[in-house]
Amino acid sequence: QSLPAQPFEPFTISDIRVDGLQRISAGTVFTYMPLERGDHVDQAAAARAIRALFRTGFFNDIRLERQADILVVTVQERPAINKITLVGNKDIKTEELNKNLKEIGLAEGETFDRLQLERVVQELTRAYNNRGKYNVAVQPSVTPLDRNRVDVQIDIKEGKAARIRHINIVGNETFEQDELRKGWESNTTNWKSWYKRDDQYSREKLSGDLEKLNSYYLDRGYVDFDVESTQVSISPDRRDMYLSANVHEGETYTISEVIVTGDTIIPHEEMERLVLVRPDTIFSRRLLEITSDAMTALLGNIGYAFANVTPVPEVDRENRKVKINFYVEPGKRVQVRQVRFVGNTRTGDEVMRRELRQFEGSWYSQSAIDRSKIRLNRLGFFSEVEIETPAVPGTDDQVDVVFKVTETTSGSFMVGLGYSQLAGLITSLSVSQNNFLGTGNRIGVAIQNNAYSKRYDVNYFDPYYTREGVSVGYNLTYYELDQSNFNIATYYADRGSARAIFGLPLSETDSVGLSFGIDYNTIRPVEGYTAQPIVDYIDALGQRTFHAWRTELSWARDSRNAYWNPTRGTYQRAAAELTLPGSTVEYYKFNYQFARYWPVHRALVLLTSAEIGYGDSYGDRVERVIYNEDGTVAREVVADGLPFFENFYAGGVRSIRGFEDNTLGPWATAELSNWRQPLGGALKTTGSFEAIFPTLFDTDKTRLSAFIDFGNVYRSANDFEFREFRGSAGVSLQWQAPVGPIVLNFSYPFMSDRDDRTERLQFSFGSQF
Amino acid sequence: CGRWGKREDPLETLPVETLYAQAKASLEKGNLSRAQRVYQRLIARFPYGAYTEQAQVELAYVYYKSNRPEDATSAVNRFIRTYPAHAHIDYVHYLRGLINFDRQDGMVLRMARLDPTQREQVSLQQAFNDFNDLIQRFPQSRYAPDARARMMHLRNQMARHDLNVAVFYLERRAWVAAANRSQHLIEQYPQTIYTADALAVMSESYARLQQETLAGDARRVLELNFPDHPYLHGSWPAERSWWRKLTPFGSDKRSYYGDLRASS
Amino acid sequence: CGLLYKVDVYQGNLLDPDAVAQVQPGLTKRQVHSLLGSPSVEDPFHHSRWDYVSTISRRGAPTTVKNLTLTFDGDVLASVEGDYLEHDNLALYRHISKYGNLPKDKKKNR
Amino acid sequence: CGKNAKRDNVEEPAELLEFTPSVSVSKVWSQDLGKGERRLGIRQHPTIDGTQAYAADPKGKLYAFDAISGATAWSVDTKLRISSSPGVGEGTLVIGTLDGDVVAFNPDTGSERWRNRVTAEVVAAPVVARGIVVVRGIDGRVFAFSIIDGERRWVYDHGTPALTLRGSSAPILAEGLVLLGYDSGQVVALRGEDGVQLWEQAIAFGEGRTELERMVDIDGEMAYDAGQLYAAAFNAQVVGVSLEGGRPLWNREMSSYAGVALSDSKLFVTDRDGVLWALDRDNGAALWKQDGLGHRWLTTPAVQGTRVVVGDVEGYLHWFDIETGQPAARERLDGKPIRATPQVLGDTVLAVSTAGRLGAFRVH
Repeated sequence: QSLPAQPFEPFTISDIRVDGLQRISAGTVFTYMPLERGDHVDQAAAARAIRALFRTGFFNDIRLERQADILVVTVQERPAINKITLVGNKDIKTEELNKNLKEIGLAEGETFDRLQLERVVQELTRAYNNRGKYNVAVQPSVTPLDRNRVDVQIDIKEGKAARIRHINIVGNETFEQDELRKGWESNTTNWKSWYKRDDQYSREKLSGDLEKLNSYYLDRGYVDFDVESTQVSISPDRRDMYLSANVHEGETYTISEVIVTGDTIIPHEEMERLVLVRPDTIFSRRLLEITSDAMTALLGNIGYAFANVTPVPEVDRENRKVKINFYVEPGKRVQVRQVRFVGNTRTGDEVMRRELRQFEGSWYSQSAIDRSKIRLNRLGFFSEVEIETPAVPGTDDQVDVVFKVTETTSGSFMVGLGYSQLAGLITSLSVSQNNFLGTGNRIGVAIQNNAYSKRYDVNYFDPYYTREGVSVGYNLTYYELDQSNFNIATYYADRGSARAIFGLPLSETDSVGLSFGIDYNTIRPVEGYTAQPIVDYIDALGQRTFHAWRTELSWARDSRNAYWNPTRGTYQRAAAELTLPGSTVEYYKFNYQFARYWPVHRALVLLTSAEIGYGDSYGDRVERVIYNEDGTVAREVVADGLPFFENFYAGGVRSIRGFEDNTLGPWATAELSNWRQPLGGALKTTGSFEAIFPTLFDTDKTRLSAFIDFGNVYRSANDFEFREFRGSAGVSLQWQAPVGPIVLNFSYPFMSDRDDRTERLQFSFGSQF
Repeated sequence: CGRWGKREDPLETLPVETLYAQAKASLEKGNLSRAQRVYQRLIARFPYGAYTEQAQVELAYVYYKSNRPEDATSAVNRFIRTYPAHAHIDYVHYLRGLINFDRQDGMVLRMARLDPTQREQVSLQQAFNDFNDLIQRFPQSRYAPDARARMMHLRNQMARHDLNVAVFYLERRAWVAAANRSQHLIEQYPQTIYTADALAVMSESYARLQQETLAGDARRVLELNFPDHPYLHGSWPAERSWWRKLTPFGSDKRSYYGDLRASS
Repeated sequence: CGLLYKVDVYQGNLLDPDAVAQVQPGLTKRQVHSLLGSPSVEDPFHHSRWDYVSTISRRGAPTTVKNLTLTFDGDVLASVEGDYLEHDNLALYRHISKYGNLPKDKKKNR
Repeated sequence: CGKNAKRDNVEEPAELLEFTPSVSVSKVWSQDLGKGERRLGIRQHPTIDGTQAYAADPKGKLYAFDAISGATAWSVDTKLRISSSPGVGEGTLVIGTLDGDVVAFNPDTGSERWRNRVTAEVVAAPVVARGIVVVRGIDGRVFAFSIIDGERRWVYDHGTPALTLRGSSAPILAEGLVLLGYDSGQVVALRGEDGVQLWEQAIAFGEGRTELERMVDIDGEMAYDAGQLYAAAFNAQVVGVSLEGGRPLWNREMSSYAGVALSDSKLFVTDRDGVLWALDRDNGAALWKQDGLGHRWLTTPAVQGTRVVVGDVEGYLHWFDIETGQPAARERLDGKPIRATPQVLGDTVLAVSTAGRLGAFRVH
């Protein structure tokens, strides 16, 4: 960029001419150039014009000359980038690299500037160095094309990553190195390194680890602990890294006295009750933090959003004592002006606002906001809920609360069309949406149709029929199914049912459920192939269609902190179902479900769950004698207890994994076939221990867990036999796919009977109706 | 990789006029992905010339139509930076407003007559600013009138969002919240069709807060300007009918006095 | 019916008795603000009037409403009328904390 | 390990060419010291004092051999993570450990005399002279202890850059001065009695964009003779400086991690690319260079009479003629890399591999 060499005598411009333009229009140059016709231009004005034109980034070279009174601007345009190709990048994917290049301004169609190449080499080298690849070689090459264009190619040779070979802490007298280095992110090469990459050096990882070292000592009384110096060195061939931290432990200190000062808002003694730090105990920064957090949280719950509690230590070095003064600064009591939502492209504002416990126009409460976050998570509509509390401009005691949500798919959608000689044309459609069109209502429609079975199912549920959260729902079902498809006995069941469901919230976590319904069942046994007990039962009752007025009362308590992958809280549901007198068979069924999530560690959540079901009839026993044609007694049949089509079943992907669906418990054979037909039973006792690893995958959508399932189904209560329990252990992978939840189980049934129908690999798709 | 019969990709050899014609044809036929690819190659191969400038405008339009707001916005911004004095620059500013104006979650919401103001408001404010930018810079542009109309619509949408929230709080006896939200509506979005409803909510809230003077004054302003408002003649806002809420398609769009005035 | 769970509704300011005691006519707006903070209601049609409203309704019970109205003459406080909800901070804390708190997010303060 | 070297753009060690040795060399004795330094990168070499050779192993073993016959005078398991090469002098044997311990032994019996501490890993060999033991840690601090009871006399501190080359150069005691080469590319001279810094001469400045390119460590061994000090820095140059005030006498563009060795008139340097240089010690002019051992990560050279010897990454020892640089002999220790400087006593050369095998070779 050469300034006009000869001294530039000032003159007034009569006209301006621009030479050398290709892509850029004269209009553009005039827009950006601070000179117009009639301006008086001197050396400084010319320099300013040139600088302005350079800032546009379009030109390599700009020269201003004077021809009589015409100002001639000669420019040389920078070429446009035609194609960018990246070669040899493995560790960092091409799109990610392209994104970085775009930020530097290197993208197809943009103007090309040689300075950008410099920055590209620098950025890529830094990116690879951060991944421990110090031997990376970045070689950009530019090939000019016609019409002032260029192709840019960047060759990357990544080279081997430098591995941490040696980590050493010097000066640690009281604690062993492995104890101190537990939980560090940097580590020397070990068998897990191929996956965890913990032997790759990064400055952030090391500073995080040193902070852990600091906390380790400060939590054990070492007030004067200090990491005096750290050395990071690399071998000449750049393949091995060495980390060394030199520490000074100092002495342990005990607490001499604890006082609470400042404006504590609540009575002083009450605040002092929160203090965990006791005199004559070892100094521990963690206890200080927990105490000050507790005090801040307390104040935060009653309006003091900017409260600050600082534990001020007064160190008495001679006799190694520390006096702690918790200095409380409540700050102003804060009002919430507005509550806003960002990111809800589908879910309605009211559907979210009705879950919140923090109101607008009210004082700020941290626990109300935390509760709101949990309730939004429990809707299952969002993969992420973040909260920000920006101050209202121009005020010092008002904030807005902004909930940033990321929508996720909350339902499943399957359409099937097929043809088989056996079943003829097969059509199947199943849609289930937990957040139908963002209204928060749940809707499910399933239509299946083929020669052997029909199924129509519609259900609808509105969780907020009333403002307070009384929920109303209904479902209508009609199906004609061959039960053997579900591994249940061989008979056809046609069932039509209609049910209305109501829910009444009792507290933040408890609710009561009520449902009424009418259904009728037609059982069509297959001559000779239906299990004998079923045939006897029907013959005993002397009829095949059963209608029932069904009522159910249930109580549920749900304190889980998320819908898809909770890490804390319990879920309990107790339900009593009764068919009213006048139904064909009068029976009752109890069902109790329990699940508790124990947050053991950020990377491990234990889930203990159990289910108990029991049913029996309360009508009178029916006995009947069946006679052959010739009048002789064929058999005596009895119909008692829970009707077989209401039996509990166990086994399968969502019950005891490792066994085929519904195949556990009593079974029977038929006259003409000794195929074992599972009958289910009136008593069901199952349970499971599951270890979930939430942080194994970085997305919240996928979850891996190891489990032990056990339990069984029994014909009736007095058939319960602990030794009859089945059990299996294995690993389960759950993935929240866009189309619906997918579950994959690998299990080994370690407690099973010789002829149980086990299933090592199980796969289930779509949510259960 | 297979060398077999790899014939030269036509897009690499065709002259600029043919390329432009092909792209334009695909755009008219609605084949957005093909149009996009052809426009991109045209711009890359011919970095300057009238066709290229026009191609860049139409490429931005293709991104907008294929619901890719981020790409559309960056294409529009790049065009404005490179050709600030272009003849159709006002259209490009107008397009930038359209991108955010339509940034809803696809057709489904509109089709089901759901209340768009229940959804996210961030992009509406952005669209409003873009259109405002257009009528400031190019008051005589032939897109200015439509931009003004869309701005009015946006303001009504944003006002309706505030009204939804105000009524939400009114029905839950959070009267301070309801009063403040309606005040925000009146101050931020003056002369929208929902000002009357806001006054009604404010007056009702003050009444419940036993603030007679404030309630009275608000009511007087309402009576003066909107004497036929239902609040003055009985219970308002109308409760959603119990049976409509039972059907999945019971729309969550409440009708306010403002809607009637808008249609009359 | 009483059984149905209704959410507590709190609105407006929580005022501190000693602060209210110090509010006397003659103070400037800035002085009042430093004592009581921002009023929860500033009516657009009454610029010279600050309303410190406070309402409370627990589990759906009828709402108790209190208004403390401060009227200004220009920048100087002219009159203070009405009263405000006395509340005990500790009791309020115990009540509101039934919602529980999320563990403090180490990485970024919430 | 050759084939994927290209992909990792690490140059392959050069092929060794056949040649007719001009002298016959034979291995006379060898000894296993323990596990060896493996990848610790401490370049731990045995130290010869008189006819006695002392060797240490990071697992804790300390040995004393007769350099000629290889007979073990004594050996002791100190149970310490010895990381420095032994320092011997004035009737004291001193070692430094990875945990910052400094321990003195009686060189004749191996019994411990005293023990003290420094604040970091000790990689450079302690130096003993004029009644004091000078020990430097990799954190840049230099400690002086009394030879009798190990009581600390003085401490000198000099910062280190964020990213350095592994290892640190051994201090040199000369004319009452303590001469140190630092990782930041400076040579520092301290007064022996009280550790006061007399002068500091920067022989290299870190340029370049990344910390990696700015590394200019003086990690290799320095050499002193007759008022002149010779030192080599990584990524920078090799210099000769005068002891008065550290005035630079000459310098030459060179990148060396291993350092220099001095013969009567020549200065030998092995550079980063595996080239062995012979320079004129008065003006730094190159007399000859031996580039047959490209990319074999050579050790510091050692002068043995009319030959100079280096070890390499495939465990070979190479002898070259001191005048012409022509290869004279080649012997292999145990195939494992030799990173520690070979030690010379007359016609015997002691070398140790990273697997802890110590071998003695005699030139006939």
